Amino acid sequence: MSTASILDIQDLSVDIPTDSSTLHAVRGISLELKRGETLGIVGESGSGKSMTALALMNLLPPAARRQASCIDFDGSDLTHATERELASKIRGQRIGMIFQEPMTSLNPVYSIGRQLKETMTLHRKVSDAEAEKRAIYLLEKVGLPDPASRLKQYPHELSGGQRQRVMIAMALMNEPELLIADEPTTALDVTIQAQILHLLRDLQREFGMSMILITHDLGVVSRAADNIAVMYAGDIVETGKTAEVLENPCHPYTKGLLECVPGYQGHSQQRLGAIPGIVPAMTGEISGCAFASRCPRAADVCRTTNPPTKKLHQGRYFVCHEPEIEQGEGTAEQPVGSERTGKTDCRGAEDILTVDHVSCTFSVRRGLFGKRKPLQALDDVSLTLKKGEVLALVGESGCGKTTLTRTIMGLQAPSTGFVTLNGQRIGNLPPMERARMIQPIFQDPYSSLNPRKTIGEIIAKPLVVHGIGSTQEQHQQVRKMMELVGLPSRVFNSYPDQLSGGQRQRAAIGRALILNPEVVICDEPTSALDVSVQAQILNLLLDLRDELDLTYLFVTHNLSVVQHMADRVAVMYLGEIVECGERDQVMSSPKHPYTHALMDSALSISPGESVPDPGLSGDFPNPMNRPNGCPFHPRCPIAGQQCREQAPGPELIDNTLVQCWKAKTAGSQLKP
Amino acid sequence: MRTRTPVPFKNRLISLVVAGLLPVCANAGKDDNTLVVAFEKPLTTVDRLYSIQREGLILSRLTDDGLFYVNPDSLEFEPLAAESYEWVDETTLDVTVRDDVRFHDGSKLTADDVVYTFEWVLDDESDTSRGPVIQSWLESVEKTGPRTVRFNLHLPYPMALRDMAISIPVRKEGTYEGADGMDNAAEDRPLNGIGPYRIKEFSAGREIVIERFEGYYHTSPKANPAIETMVFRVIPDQGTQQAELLSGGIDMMMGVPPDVADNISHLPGVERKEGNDIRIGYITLDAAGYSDPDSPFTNLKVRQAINHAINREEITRYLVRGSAEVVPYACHPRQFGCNADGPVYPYNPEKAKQLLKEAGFPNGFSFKLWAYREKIIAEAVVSDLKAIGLDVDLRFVKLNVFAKVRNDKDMEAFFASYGSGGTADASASTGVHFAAGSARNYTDDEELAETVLAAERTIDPLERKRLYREALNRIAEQAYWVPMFSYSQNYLLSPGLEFPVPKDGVPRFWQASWSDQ
Amino acid sequence: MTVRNTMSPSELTADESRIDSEETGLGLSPTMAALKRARNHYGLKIGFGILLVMAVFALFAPWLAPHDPYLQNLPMRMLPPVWVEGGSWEYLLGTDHLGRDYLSRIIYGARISMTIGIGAATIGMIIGVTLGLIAGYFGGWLDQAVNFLVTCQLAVPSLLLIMALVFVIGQSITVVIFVIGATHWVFYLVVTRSATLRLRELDFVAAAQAMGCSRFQIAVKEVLPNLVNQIMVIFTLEVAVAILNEATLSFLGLGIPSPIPSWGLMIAEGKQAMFFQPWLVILPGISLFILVIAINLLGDGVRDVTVTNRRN
Amino acid sequence: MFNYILRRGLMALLVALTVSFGTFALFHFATDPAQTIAGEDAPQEMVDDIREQYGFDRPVSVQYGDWLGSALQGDFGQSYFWKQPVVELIKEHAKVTIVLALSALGVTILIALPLGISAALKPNSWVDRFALSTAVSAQAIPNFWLGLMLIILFSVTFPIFPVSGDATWKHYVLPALVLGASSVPAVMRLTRTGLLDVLSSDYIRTARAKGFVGYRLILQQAMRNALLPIVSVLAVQLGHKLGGSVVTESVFSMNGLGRLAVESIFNSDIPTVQSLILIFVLTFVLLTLAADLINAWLDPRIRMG
Repeated sequence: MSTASILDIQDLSVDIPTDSSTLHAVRGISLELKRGETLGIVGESGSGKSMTALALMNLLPPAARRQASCIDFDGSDLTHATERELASKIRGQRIGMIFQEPMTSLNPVYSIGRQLKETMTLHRKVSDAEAEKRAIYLLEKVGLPDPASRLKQYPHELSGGQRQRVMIAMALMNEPELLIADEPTTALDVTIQAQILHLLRDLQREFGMSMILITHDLGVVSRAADNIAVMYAGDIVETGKTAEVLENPCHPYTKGLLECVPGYQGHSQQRLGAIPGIVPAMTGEISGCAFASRCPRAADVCRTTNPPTKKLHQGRYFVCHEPEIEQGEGTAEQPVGSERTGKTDCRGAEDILTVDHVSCTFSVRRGLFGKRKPLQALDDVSLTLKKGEVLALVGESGCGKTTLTRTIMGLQAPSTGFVTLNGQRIGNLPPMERARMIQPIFQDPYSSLNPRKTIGEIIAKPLVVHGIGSTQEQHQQVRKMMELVGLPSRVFNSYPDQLSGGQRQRAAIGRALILNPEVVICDEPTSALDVSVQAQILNLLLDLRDELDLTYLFVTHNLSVVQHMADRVAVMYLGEIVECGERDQVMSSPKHPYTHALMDSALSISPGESVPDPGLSGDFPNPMNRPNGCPFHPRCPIAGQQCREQAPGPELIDNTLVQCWKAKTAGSQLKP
Repeated sequence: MRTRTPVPFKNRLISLVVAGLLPVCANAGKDDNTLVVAFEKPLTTVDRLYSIQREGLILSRLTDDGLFYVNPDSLEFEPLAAESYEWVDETTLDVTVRDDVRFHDGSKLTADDVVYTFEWVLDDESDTSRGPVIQSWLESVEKTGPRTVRFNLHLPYPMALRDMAISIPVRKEGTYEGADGMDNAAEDRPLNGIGPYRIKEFSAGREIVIERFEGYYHTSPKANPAIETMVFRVIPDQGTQQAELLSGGIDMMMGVPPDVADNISHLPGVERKEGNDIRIGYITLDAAGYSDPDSPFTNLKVRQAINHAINREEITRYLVRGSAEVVPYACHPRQFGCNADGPVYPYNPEKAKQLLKEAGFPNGFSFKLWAYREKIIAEAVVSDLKAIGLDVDLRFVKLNVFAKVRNDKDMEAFFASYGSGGTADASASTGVHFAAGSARNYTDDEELAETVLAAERTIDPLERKRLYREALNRIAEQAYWVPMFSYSQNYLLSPGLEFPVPKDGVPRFWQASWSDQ
Repeated sequence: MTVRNTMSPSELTADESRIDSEETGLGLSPTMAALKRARNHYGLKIGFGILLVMAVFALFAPWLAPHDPYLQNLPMRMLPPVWVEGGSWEYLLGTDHLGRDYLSRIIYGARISMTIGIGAATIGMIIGVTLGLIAGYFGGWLDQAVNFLVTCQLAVPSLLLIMALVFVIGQSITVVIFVIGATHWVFYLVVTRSATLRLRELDFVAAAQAMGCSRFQIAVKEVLPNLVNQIMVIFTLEVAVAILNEATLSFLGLGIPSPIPSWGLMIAEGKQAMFFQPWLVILPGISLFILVIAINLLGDGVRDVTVTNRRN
Repeated sequence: MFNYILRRGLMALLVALTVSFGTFALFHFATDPAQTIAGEDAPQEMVDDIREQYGFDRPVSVQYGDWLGSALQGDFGQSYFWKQPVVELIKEHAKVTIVLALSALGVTILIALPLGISAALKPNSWVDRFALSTAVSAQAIPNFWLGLMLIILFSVTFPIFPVSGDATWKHYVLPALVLGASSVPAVMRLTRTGLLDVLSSDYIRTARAKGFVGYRLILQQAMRNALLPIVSVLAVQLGHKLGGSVVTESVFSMNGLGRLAVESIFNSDIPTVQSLILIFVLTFVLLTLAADLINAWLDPRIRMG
């Protein structure tokens, strides 16, 4: 126990009783955090990382039970502190906390100022004016312009990024010694994520705080944490210095996880590694290694005996039996011929889908007393999709991606312009005919399947609607499709609730493909999934494309996925396509300053590198009030007079379509 | 769940009443010589000219005097504000007005006031409630001297004194000036009557307070009433009235259902009185086939069967009770002219069934029986009719719906009652129900209508009696009606309250007094 | 595009059952899971038990009632129940003002209450769910029109409206059922509409659109099945409301026509004598109370076991 | 905001007109107000005369137009049955109903809010169970029956309160209890679930992480949010009480608007019925409007959109 440690947790467990049994959310973990350092806790959903953070300050849900032999915070043991002691001495004062959802974590009915100030006045005898001074100072620190007037604003008037900045300022009001950030950037767009992480890092240094950063994103943790603890099924399976753990993982889970991340191995064309199966239920008695059921190396001993903690050196541990690696058996889904088979050259291929100068305007009423206002979701968008290619559509939330996909599928009539599919206007196509050509896969596998229908019914539904085949034939076809997408046939009569997220997404894919469409619109198909499952689905999608000769429009915000999947990339900003071209061209030498910033913000796993500052000022603007001129100019680091006054038109540079007045010169200006 | 102990409950109730714990708003009582009476229905105006409610009648007998009044003992029509009267011929009536009568404002009653009152009623614009009735017989009224007035009639009308006694209180000349038609502005002014009491407070739907009028003429038969102040509280709910009576909130309940009267009269602190009522209950059958030309009721045998099927004796004995009697003919036995010797139909379900079979309905038929009051009795009737194989659908509705359907001649049969406006004369019952063009007349029997009309326009008592007998016998032979029973009135009083039970069911509170035990 | 990684406890437990099922092969279908939860729900079991008994009484009233509930026996009127002085074993709960057996009338009363409750709730459901689906799914001026109807319905005191309608149309069981039903659809509508609005935005509806389903098909085949649980819960609660409404109406004299035995009507008839023969008021009142409480327990229970993933 | 209020006002007017025309027609075709005006035993001539005099024999549209015309000029006419200006009549009866409704609302708030809040603070505790069973029972007790039982208990067995009437404050105790009890279940449940929802929200977790605890957490952080749905439901409940205390008023024989409405219906007193409908609709719409405005004041999201 080093004297320099600010936090020392020994044997922390969190149990949550449920109707039938008890869920072991956290199972006897031990952690140590040194003063001034950042500890990254990383793990997939349900691994218990957030529970760990909440358990520290006893903010767990009422039903949950916490147990620990010691939670030593700066010399005092929090294990037996009462709620009142914690509230008056620790919470908000010595330990600050930032949560994942900035949209819901601020009280909507009170002003920012009040919420900031009360944090301070609650704990210290300070005047309102002093608290206000501190609040303004901090708001400025976290990069909110015009902080004094912000104090009067309410949370709903701020964007997500701004709210997270307010949350950070709020956590810092009393100069805490420890900051716990629970997925602080998960809900934010990539450019904002980079800004926030950058800010956190700066503030931590400036105030000399210690920090616990909880995340599922290995990229984030690789940049921002000094130490890393990998959690799996309520237990820390591996811990150590960030660089050591990521570069030389010892636990098979850590290894598997890293292989799942697109781009980690550097070879974008390879199939991703994937961890088979899913996290086991953490209920009842658990014996043996929790990872055994998914571990490629698991031996009998793993299933029966709790694995030992092995220490490599001070601060570097992992928990594993380390059975002998059997020859020839890699990760279960380790590809045999790992090269992607048909990287099609689409240049000569025919255009299967064209989007021609499409604009879309909605009218939206805001608030009870508000007037209707127009919202321009799409502004003169043109795109082509060539047969057999994967076109990635990249952009941040609110940029109009979803409107565009709905328009392309004919579910939304454009205000002007038109979409042509196989030479026919989509608006004129009968819905049935359209459905046979183009099908969607949605982001959220929980909402895309009707919870009242069985998987068999769901996949068969398109056949039923189109009256294809007898019931018998339909069943046969569904079973074939289930096999194709890797669903066990026993789930035929199950309901979506009984399936895991990955399985549901497989069912959604099966439903989309059963009509044998030519074009599939994938709308963030993996963003709701854990990284290990994401890898499975991405692999499946690529396999299916080759097998069924599909064309994908792949909407995503995840650049590593783009890198892995796409042939071409289109970048959207505020309802416009600002850049569109070959993947390598766009990703390695972006022409538009926005694309450039996006690429900068993408956090690949590179320990040692710090979080880049994307150099964008401000937040993603509200689509309700689009700026004049180039919509990007308020955030653009190189914007000039012309950009402010006149909207740029599309321009072809090096086979890439760009909408920027400074595209030709941007490259040199943006790379200092 | 206190169902277990109703007897102790009753005891507790009694003991509490006795212990005198109940009085919560004991403004009532003999100490301040006040009488509080419950009204079941709200009175909408205290001006008798604009109201025909029973409550209005009761009140106007206190606040208003007419030229004539109904003698409480003989039920005959005798002079009141009139000193004397004389039939000059069959259509001319001379009335002399007393000279010692004063209005509540102190002014003297003159012949001008009488003329004004009747001319106001005769005026089409005045829209008094009894206007049309009076207009039907009264041609004009003229002042023949400072205290004499002459009434000129269209036709011989034996009921003229009745109408004057019951419906027309005397008003001060000019009372309605400045008021036009329906907006009878008199409502906003204090009622200026000549009765033994005057209105002190009137809040519609809530209560009416009257106090003794000290300027009342001593020669009146109604002179020197004992009670000083009377309060009429509107309490539509019978249960509430009971509770108020028990707790001393009121001193008197009228029209108490017999079951309630039975129960409450067992308690100390309550006295029960029973009295007659001139009201009769009856069932009208659609003999004319108005509702449906093929209605079974057009068949005499069916009507007779119904008459035989209803156990009037039992209904009267167990449900109406008190001094109620089975009524054999279409009038109240106490009414003038109510003598007949036509057929009567004793309770005989077997015969009823037999008659039904003969009429061609061996399996009965179904019909709707309409009613708007005394649901219990209507139910009992339905039950009796079901027993002879008829399928009866009881339509128990409010008066306005009832009237609509009845006036549209859409009823096959209805159970109703008629109070004859307190008039002890067959013209008020038989006459009203079987006159040509009456909405209540479901016979289409022109000869009968003519007989009834003739009786109404004859002054000679013997001739009238003969005509009514003829009509009543015809009704009985044809079984147009099922005459049911006469009513009995139950009164519940606070002990110590002296109150002579009225013979016609209309209380005369000027006769009430607190005994000094 | 957000990812939720921290899970609230309820989500955790929901997730847990899923994971559970995964391991044991296949877990419980939603229906089975609800049934399993129902077995541990006391309120539901009690409510269901009472209701079952009452339903048996209602269904087999002709065999269970000791007397004809309409049989009038004037000389035997107003007998007290057997445990009160003057009561007889012949008439366990005494007789009413026409000498009819009170027990038999109470038993038959269950029939009336249940018929009206179920009938009226069904009519309300048909109106409310249809309008709710239309308003929620199609929106636009249809939604506005429905909204107008709702405002009309809410702004006018419903009991007065029912009374006025029954008053002018005339009293009969059918009229009462229809009028109560026709004035109790707002709850269905509001829930259906908001659920539909929510569901309409879900991806499975978009998926159905994308596969070429018509709007009608989507509303009926995709959206409606998801509302079944909620509608069922409202239905039970509305049955209780309708029963109380009928009783109130009958009490005020505008409900079930005499001589049909309705509990509300019996209370009204007994009210006259309630200080002296209190059982005339208390007995039907308690029957009403027990029936309604049983239905409410059932309704609450059904909601607890079917509507998952919701706090409490 | 002005537009919003205008919109709501127009809606209210439209609703009132629709409903009032419906009633008008219904009464016209099904009842004979003339008989009621004349009385049970009234002779034929009188009834006919009245029918003509009041114009009941004219077509329904003409009669309605007539009424509407004068109503628009602020003249709500003369009650047929009470023979009094309707405005006076309503003024007279409104007092009872307003006092009754407000005190009933007070009863509701006094019972439902504390119960709901303590239940939400300790879910599954005995308080919670007690609150829930109260709600379930209160929901199942017929209103009129509760009134009768209270009369038996508190006016007869233990004569503490008067049986009926509306003269003194004592007269209002039992009716307010009965009327208030009827909305306890709804308000209590809403308070409980609303507060539970708020308490399990992310921003309350934030507040706890900031060091809020105990009553400060509830009062300074959670209450305002939890109040939003409660305000709406209370407005609706008050609206219904103001328009629909029919049962309570008739059980306790109180001279309020509910009784007036019932009597007017029973007597086909169309001017009164119509005016009452107008008042009920306007009251309801005004109350919900007020609730919306209060909520807008409480919640900036509603205020500013």
